[in-house]
Amino acid sequence: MDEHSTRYTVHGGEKASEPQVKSGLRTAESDSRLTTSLCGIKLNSPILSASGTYGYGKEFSRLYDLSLLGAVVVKGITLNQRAGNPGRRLIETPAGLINSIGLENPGLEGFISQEMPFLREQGVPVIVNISGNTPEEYAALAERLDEEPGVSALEVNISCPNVKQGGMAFGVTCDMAAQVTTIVRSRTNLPMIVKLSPNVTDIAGIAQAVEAEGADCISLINTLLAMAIDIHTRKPLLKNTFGGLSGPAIKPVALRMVWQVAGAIKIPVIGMGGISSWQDAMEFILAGASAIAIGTANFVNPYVVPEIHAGLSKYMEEQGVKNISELVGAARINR
Amino acid sequence: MDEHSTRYTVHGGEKASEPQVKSGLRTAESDSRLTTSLCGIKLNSPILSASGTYGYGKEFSRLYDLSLLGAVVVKGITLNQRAGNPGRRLIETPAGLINSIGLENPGLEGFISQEMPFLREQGVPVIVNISGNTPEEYAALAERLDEEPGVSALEVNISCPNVKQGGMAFGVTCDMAAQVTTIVRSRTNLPMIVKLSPNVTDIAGIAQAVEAEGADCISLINTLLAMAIDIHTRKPLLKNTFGGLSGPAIKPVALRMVWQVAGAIKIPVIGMGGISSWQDAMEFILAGASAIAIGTANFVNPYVVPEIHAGLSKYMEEQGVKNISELVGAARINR
Amino acid sequence: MVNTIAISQARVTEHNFVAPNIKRLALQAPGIARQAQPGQFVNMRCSPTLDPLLRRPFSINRIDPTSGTISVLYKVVGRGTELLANIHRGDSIDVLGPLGTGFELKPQGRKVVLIAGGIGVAPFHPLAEQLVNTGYDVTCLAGARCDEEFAELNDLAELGVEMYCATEDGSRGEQGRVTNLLENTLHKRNFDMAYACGPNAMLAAIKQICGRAQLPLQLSLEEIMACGLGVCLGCTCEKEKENGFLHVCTDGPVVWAEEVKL
Amino acid sequence: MVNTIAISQARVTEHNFVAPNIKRLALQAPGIARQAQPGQFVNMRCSPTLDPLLRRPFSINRIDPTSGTISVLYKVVGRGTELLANIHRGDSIDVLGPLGTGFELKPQGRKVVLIAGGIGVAPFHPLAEQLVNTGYDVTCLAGARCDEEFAELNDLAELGVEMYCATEDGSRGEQGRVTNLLENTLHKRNFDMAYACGPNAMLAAIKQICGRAQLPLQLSLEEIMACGLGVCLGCTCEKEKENGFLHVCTDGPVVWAEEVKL
Ligand SMILES: Cc1cc2nc3c(=O)[nH]c(=O)nc-3n(C[C@H](O)[C@H](O)[C@H](O)COP(=O)(O)OP(=O)(O)OC[C@H]3O[C@@H](n4cnc5c(N)ncnc54)[C@H](O)[C@@H]3O)c2cc1C
Ligand SMILES: Cc1cc2nc3c(=O)[nH]c(=O)nc-3n(C[C@H](O)[C@H](O)[C@H](O)COP(=O)(O)OP(=O)(O)OC[C@H]3O[C@@H](n4cnc5c(N)ncnc54)[C@H](O)[C@@H]3O)c2cc1C
Ligand SMILES: Cc1cc2nc3c(=O)[nH]c(=O)nc-3n(C[C@H](O)[C@H](O)[C@H](O)COP(=O)(O)O)c2cc1C
Ligand SMILES: Cc1cc2nc3c(=O)[nH]c(=O)nc-3n(C[C@H](O)[C@H](O)[C@H](O)COP(=O)(O)O)c2cc1C
Ligand code: FES
Ligand code: FES
Repeated sequence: MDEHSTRYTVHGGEKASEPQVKSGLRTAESDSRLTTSLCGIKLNSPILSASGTYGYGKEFSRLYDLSLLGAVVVKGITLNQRAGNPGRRLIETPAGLINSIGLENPGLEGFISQEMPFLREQGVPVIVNISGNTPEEYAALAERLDEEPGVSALEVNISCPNVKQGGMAFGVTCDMAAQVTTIVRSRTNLPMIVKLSPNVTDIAGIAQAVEAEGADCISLINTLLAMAIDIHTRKPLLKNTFGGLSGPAIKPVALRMVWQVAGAIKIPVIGMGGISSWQDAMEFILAGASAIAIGTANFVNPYVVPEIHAGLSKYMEEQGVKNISELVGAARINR
Repeated sequence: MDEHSTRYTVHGGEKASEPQVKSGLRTAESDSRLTTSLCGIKLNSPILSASGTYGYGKEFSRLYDLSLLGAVVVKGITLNQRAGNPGRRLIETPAGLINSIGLENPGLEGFISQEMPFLREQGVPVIVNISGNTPEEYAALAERLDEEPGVSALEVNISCPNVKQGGMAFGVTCDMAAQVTTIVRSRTNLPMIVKLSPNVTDIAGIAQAVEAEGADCISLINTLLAMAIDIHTRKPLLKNTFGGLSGPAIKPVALRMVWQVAGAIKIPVIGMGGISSWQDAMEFILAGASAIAIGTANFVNPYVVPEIHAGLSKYMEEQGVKNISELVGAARINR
Repeated sequence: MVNTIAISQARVTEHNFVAPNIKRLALQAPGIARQAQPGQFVNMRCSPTLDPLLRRPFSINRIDPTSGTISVLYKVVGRGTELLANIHRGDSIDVLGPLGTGFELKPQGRKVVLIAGGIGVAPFHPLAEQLVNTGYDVTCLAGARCDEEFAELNDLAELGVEMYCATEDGSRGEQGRVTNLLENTLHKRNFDMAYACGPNAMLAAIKQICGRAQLPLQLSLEEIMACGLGVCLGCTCEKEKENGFLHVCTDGPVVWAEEVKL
Repeated sequence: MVNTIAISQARVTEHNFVAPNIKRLALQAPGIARQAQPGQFVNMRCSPTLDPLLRRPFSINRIDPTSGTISVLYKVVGRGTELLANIHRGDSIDVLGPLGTGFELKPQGRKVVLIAGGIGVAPFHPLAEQLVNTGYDVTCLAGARCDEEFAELNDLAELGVEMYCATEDGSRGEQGRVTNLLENTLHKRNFDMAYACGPNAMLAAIKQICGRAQLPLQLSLEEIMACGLGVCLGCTCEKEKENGFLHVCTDGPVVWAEEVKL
C-alpha cells in the first residue's frame, strides 16, 4: 500500500499524485457549505492556522493546497527581528505542549520582504499576528502593515509582556488591553482581531473592553501560563521558568472561554485551543466561534487541516445544513 | 501470576496477603525520610488525598493502609445535606476529567455521625474540606467542626459560588477570599487551610490576601473552569454548562501556580492538580509545596498513593536526602 | 458483599470476535475470578497511557475460579473499546474488580426471565449458570437491531436456557423489539422474577411492562464512570421514591426496578 | 533537497531486538524509501492516542527503494520508545518523512571516518553504503558504554567499512571513549572528512579534536522536536559564528561542525 493512498495528495512528488484522492481534495476545497466571512473577509472555510504553529505557510503548502484554509495566520511579527529564547523551547506534557519560543521572527521588514511575496500568491487571505513590548511598537507595526498589499487583517497578540508595566502581559487587565487596541485602531483601517490571553479571571470583561475600543473580532485563546521542573537537576526546564501550554489538554478551558466571550460581545469570535479533530472544531463553532484556528495539532498530524475540512463538510451534509454559519452559536439557543 | 503479586496487598481478602509484598508496604509506611509536618500536624508522608476524590476514606482503606497518607482530606462538606447535580456529571477529556458533582454530601451532621467514627480510627489526621454559599455558612461549619474530636484541620474551599454576589466564586477576588478567611478564622482554632481557585489572573495576590487574614496554609489548585458540547444534540453536555477540569492535563498550570504562590507567601503550600506519579509529586515539592494531594489519579490507578509513596522513598534514598522537607522549594534556589 | 478488590496486570488468554463488532476478552485474573458474583463488573484501562484517561467498566461475562480466569464481552463503540480491540493474546491489561452489587441469586419462585438488549446480554451467562444450577427454570428474551448484533445465544442455550429472540430488521427471530417479545411472552406465560440489561430506553419500557404485570424486576444499569469504587460520586441515577441519586458503581449496577427513575 | 514529504500508516514488516535495549523497526513506506537521503530522519507517532502527544524523530537507518521499505534503529529510553517497542509486525504506524538535511555525500578526498556514540550509529549505514559505492575508503569508530549497547558493527563491516570500537568498561574493543579512539587513530592515520553522531558532549569533544586536526566534520544533531517541519521553531541549536539559532529539523539534523556552538 502506498502511503499516500489513505490520505491526501502530497504536492511536488514525482509519483505522489493519485487522481481520485486529488479530486477528493478539490471537492473539499470548493465546498460552499464551508464558505463564510469574517470582518468582511471572504473565507473558503472557517478553518484558520493558529499563529506560531504554521510558520509563514510555506511548509504546509508542500503538503496540501493552502486554499483549504479560510486564512493563513502567520507566526507573530515584531518590529525588529528576534532570535527567540535560548535553552530548551519545548516540553511535552500530558496531551499538551509547553513552548517558550520567544517570538523568534525576521522582524517587520524581514517578514514583508521574505515572506509576503510567497503568501500573496497562495490565493488565501493573510492575517498578520503582531506583538510588541510597548503600545508604540504595536502602533508602528499596524501602520506599516496597513499599506502592505496582500494583508487582509491584523491579529493583535496582547499576551506579550508590557515592558513598561514590569512585564505583566497587556492582555491581563482591561486597561492595558484597551490601550493597545485603541492605538492600533488609530493606525490601521485593516480589520483588527484582538487575541486574548486566557490567564485572567474575567475573559468576557477583557473582550468587552477591547470591543469598546473598536476591535472588529476577538480571537482566543492564547496559551495558558505553565511550567515544568526537571527533578534531576532540580531546576525549571525553561530558562524563563514559565512557558505557554497548548494542545488538546487545554481544549475544555478554551471552549469555556469562547462560550463566555461569544455571549458577551457582538463582534465575531475566532476560537482556538487544542482543536485536533472536526468534532473539536464543531464544538467551538456551536459555542459561538465564527471561525476556528488549528495550532498544536498541526505538529501532531500535519494533515489535520484537510481532515477537519473533510469532516466538517461531511457533518454539514449529514445534518442537512446549508452553510456552516447557520451553526455558529447553535448550542447557545433554547437552553 | 496472581494479580496481587506485582502490586500491593489488598486488605481483607482470603488469600490476598503475600508476605514479602506486605512487608514492602510496611517499610514504606514507616519511612522517616517522608515524615513531615504541616501547620503543626505531624504527617507520615507529604501525600494527602484531594477533596472529592477519596470519599471519606473507607473505599481506599480496603486497598491499602491509610496511614501511608499524611492526612485524609475528605469530600467537601456543606452545612446541609446536598444531593448534588442532576444529569451527566463526568466528561472525559484529553488527559483530563470535567466533573460537575455539585458537592453531593451528607451535610455537616451526617458527616460527623456517619463518617467521623470510622475516620477517627485510621491513625491518620483528618482534614475536613468545607464549602458554603455564604460567609455565614462557612462560619457555622468551622464552629461546629472546631469542637469535633479527630478533626486535625479545616480546608476552606473558596471555589464555591457566592450566592450573594451573583454566583461568582468567592475565590476569584481578593475581597471575597479574604472575607471568608476572616470569618472562618474567627470561629476556629483548628489549623486553617484555604484552597484557592485557579480561575484568576493573579493567584499570588489572592494567596497573599488570604495569608493576611490569618490562613495557616494554602492549598491549590482547585479545578479549572471548563466545558464540553455534544455535537449531536448541539447542547452543552453539563446541565450547568460549566464544570471543573482536573487530571494530568492541568498539571503544568497547577505547578506554575504553586510556584507563584510559594514565592509570594510565608505559610506552607499544599500542591495539587494532575499529580499521577512520584515524579509529578516531586516537581510540586521542588516548586515549593510542603505537601501534595492526589485527586483524579486515584480514579485511574487506585494504588497511586502507595506507588507515589514508594517512588518518593526511593528517590530520597538515591539522592541521599534525609528528609523530604529539605527538598521543599529546592528548584527556587540558585536560579 | 465485596470484601476484596483485586487489581492486576492481567494476562490476556483469549481475545476473539464473537460477532462482527463484538469481542470476548478472557483474562488470567484469579483474585477476581475467586470472588466475582453474577452482575458484578470490572473497571479496565484500555491503554497504558493517559489518553483515554479513565478506566472503562464492563460486566463480568464468564467466571472460572478453577482456572482463575474471567471474561468480558464487549462491543466496539468508541476510543477505549477500539484500543481494547487491538490488544493481543499474551499482552497484559490493568483490570480492577470485582466491583458493584450483583444480581439477586435466590429470587422467590421457580421461573425467571432474562431480558437482554444488544450487548446487554453480557452479564447474563454467569447469572443463568447459577440459576440453572440451583434449580430455576430460565428463559431468555434477547433483542438486537439485526442478527449480526447478537452474541451468546448458543452459549446460553447450552446452559439449558430457553431462548427467544427478536430483531428490528427481522433477520433473526421475531421482527420487532425485545419489549414486544416480552409483552407477547407475558400474555402466554408466567414468571416469578425478571432481570433486564440493555439501553436505558429499553429498561424504562421493561420497567413499565413488568410493573403492569407485577413481575419483580432487577435492572443492570449503565452510567459513565470514573472511579468505579464509590468515591467520585459521578455515576448517578435518580432515585424513584425519594430525592437524590443512586450511585451505579456501588448501589448497582444491579438495582431493583422500583428504586430508579429511568 | 526534499520535494515531497510522505505521511502514512506504514505497515510494520519487521521489528526485532538487535541488542538488549535496541530494536530495528522496518516499515513499508515506499514514498519515503523512494526519496530518503542518508542522514535524513522520520517523525513517528508512538501511539495513536493523544499521550504521548508529539511525534518522535528517528534517523533513517535503512533505505530500500526497491522493496519500498525503510528502517529505524532505536534505543528504548522513555515513554514513546517503550510504546513503540510493543508494536507488532503487521500493525501500522503513522510516519512522516523524509525530513531534514542529510549528509554531504561527495566530500573532497577519498578517506572518510564515521564516529558513532551509542545509538548515534543509526544514520551511518545508508551513508557508508553510498560512500563505499562511490569509491570512498570508509572507517568507522564506534563507542558505547559496554558491548551490549552496540548495534550495527557487523552490518557496517559487511559493507566494507573498517571497524574499530571502544567501550567504557572494556567489554569490547579498546577501553575508553570513542574520543580517545579518535585521537589515537588520528595520530596514526589521515582522513579527508569526518562524520559524527552521538550525545552532544561527545560531539563537542569531537569538534575540538577535528578542529585541531583540521579535519572537515559534519555532525548529526539531536534536539527535542515538535513539528519536524520547520514551523514550530522549537528545535534550536546556537549558531557558532553569529547570534541566533539553527533549526535542527530543517537546517539539520546534519550540519557542518563550525556552524554550531555545542
Ligand atoms: C456497569 C457497566 C457494565 C458495562 N458492561 C458492558 C459490557 O459488558 N459490554 C459492553 O460492551 N459495554 C459495557 N458497558 C458499557 C461500556 O462501559 C462502554 O461501552 C465503554 O465504556 C465505552 O468506551 P469507549 O471508550 O469505547 O467509548 P467512548 O468513546 O467513551 O464513548 C462512546 C459512546 O459510548 C458511551 N459510553 C461511554 N462510557 C459509557 C458507560 N460507562 N456506560 C454506557 N455508555 C458509555 C458514550 O456516551 C458514547 O456514546 C458497561 C457499562 C457499565 C457502567
Ligand atoms: C533528528 C533526530 C534523529 C534521531 N535519531 C534517533 C535514532 O535513530 N535512534 C534513536 O534511538 N534515537 C534517535 N533520536 C532520539 C529520539 O528521538 C529520542 O530518543 C526519542 O524521541 C525519545 O522518546 P521517548 O518518548 O522514548 O523518550 P522521552 O520519555 O520523551 O524522554 C526520555 C529521554 O530522552 C530524551 N529525548 C527526548 N526526545 C529527544 C530527542 N528528540 N532527541 C534527543 N533526546 C531526546 C529526553 O530528554 C529524556 O532524557 C533522534 C533524535 C533526533 C532529533
Ligand atoms: C510553538 C507555538 C508558537 C506560538 N506562537 C504564537 C505567536 O507567535 N503569536 C500568537 O499570538 N500565538 C502564538 N501561539 C499560540 C497559538 O497561536 C494558539 O493560540 C495556542 O497554541 C492555542 O491553540 P492550540 O492549542 O491549537 O495550539 C503559539 C503556540 C505554539 C504552540
Ligand atoms: C470528582 C471530583 C470532586 C471534587 N470535589 C471537591 C470538593 O468537594 N471540594 C474541593 O475543594 N475540591 C474538590 N475537587 C477538586 C480536587 O480536590 C482537586 O483540587 C482537583 O481535582 C485538582 O487535582 P487533581 O487534578 O489531582 O484531581 C474535586 C475534584 C474531582 C475530580
Ligand atoms: S464511578 Fe465513581 S462513584 Fe461511581
Ligand atoms: S521541530 Fe518544529 S521547527 Fe524543528
